Amino acid sequence: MKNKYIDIQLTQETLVLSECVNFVSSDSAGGIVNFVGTVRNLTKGKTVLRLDFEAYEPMAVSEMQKIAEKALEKFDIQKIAIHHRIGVLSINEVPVIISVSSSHRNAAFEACQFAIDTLKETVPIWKKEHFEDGEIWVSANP
Amino acid sequence: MKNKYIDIQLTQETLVLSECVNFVSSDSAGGIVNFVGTVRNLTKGKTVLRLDFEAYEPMAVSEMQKIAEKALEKFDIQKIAIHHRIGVLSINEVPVIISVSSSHRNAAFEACQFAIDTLKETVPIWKKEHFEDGEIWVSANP
Amino acid sequence: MKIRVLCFGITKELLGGFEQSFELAKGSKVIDLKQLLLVKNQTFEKLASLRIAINEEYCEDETEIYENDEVVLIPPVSGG
Amino acid sequence: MKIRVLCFGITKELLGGFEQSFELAKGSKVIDLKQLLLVKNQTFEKLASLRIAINEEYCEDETEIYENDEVVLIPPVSGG
Repeated sequence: MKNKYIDIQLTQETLVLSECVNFVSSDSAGGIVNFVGTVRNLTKGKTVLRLDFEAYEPMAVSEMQKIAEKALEKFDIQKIAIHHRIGVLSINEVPVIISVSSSHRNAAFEACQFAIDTLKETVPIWKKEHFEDGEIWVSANP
Repeated sequence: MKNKYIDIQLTQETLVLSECVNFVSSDSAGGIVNFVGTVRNLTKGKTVLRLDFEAYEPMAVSEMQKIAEKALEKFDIQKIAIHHRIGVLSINEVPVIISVSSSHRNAAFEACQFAIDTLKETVPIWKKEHFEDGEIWVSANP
Repeated sequence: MKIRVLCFGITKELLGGFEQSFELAKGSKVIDLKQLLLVKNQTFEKLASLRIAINEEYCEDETEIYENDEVVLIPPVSGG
Repeated sequence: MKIRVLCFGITKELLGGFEQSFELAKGSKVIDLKQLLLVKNQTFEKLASLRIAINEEYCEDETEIYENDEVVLIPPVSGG
């Protein structure tokens, strides 16, 4: 989903930070804040070999779209890009990138943090961690 | 100035976001927050043609280093890169990039915002805006 | 009525497959589906949370389910 | 004593050049230098701020200046 102010992508491809930055940058922006998620190599001391990300795709896209619209409504920002990857990822690969531009930087910081916090609560995407001795759906059990 | 946790650069060359991100990223980081400054095309409604950035170079580097050290002390972050450009910049070019990695994202957001806020107060770098009808040292007069 | 339920994440494993078909009384609500799930597999009780989406929107326990709805089980999400 | 003063940003224009040499009494402090600057050009009063760095560190008004110090005028910074 893409309009002049919002770029949402849910993809199997490697995410590209410069694509997000280029989308949000503009002559009248004073700053861009980016959040780049990375895949940690340890969970509770156990080595993570790789991860699977699974999504309920149409709803994941529409929930990301809602987050972007809410961010534009709530904060004085110019543009926002939210790209999320699905499929198999290795350690240090990037599952998510969020970029936000604004004329005054505080709004971009706030909106970027709001977007990643909300994404982690509402977007139907699930991460399965694979260890040497098994696998686990992250956060499923209390 | 560069050690395992801090990368400070003051340069005439184009800043490269992926360099900052690569420096701070690590297998144990859960997220990276980047601030990318951009040159706005308008100041109080007047078109900015280009900007000059001038620095008191040795002190600018040591003040950036202090900010990085303070950020590592104050927030639970892993690595920080602060790159600042000097010389002549056109609209939409990037004068500053700050990247911060951490295992938990809130620390990276806070540290990145702290770093850019402090940089704008303490680092001896001056920006001159050039308009069609003149030029001005930014912030010099109240 | 028969309703079709899609299962993501851990719920797919708890029910043994992505797509399920359940028999519910006409007029059933989300809360009734949740109770049926517990009958199918008690481990549902141990999930940190379970939300239900109908036609791509999160629903309340009191939302009524209709025959052709796309009903989806949303265990705790972990994107990002 | 003679002290060498480096001028950045707008201060270079207020004093007509990057490198200045001023005569100050031995034992002079940063505040004395600031007063001398006002004599040289009243516009210094109109700056939003003026900090002095000695040997690459910000100084207080009461810091004493020595003959071989690198003294630098820091008008309001605008990096970033």
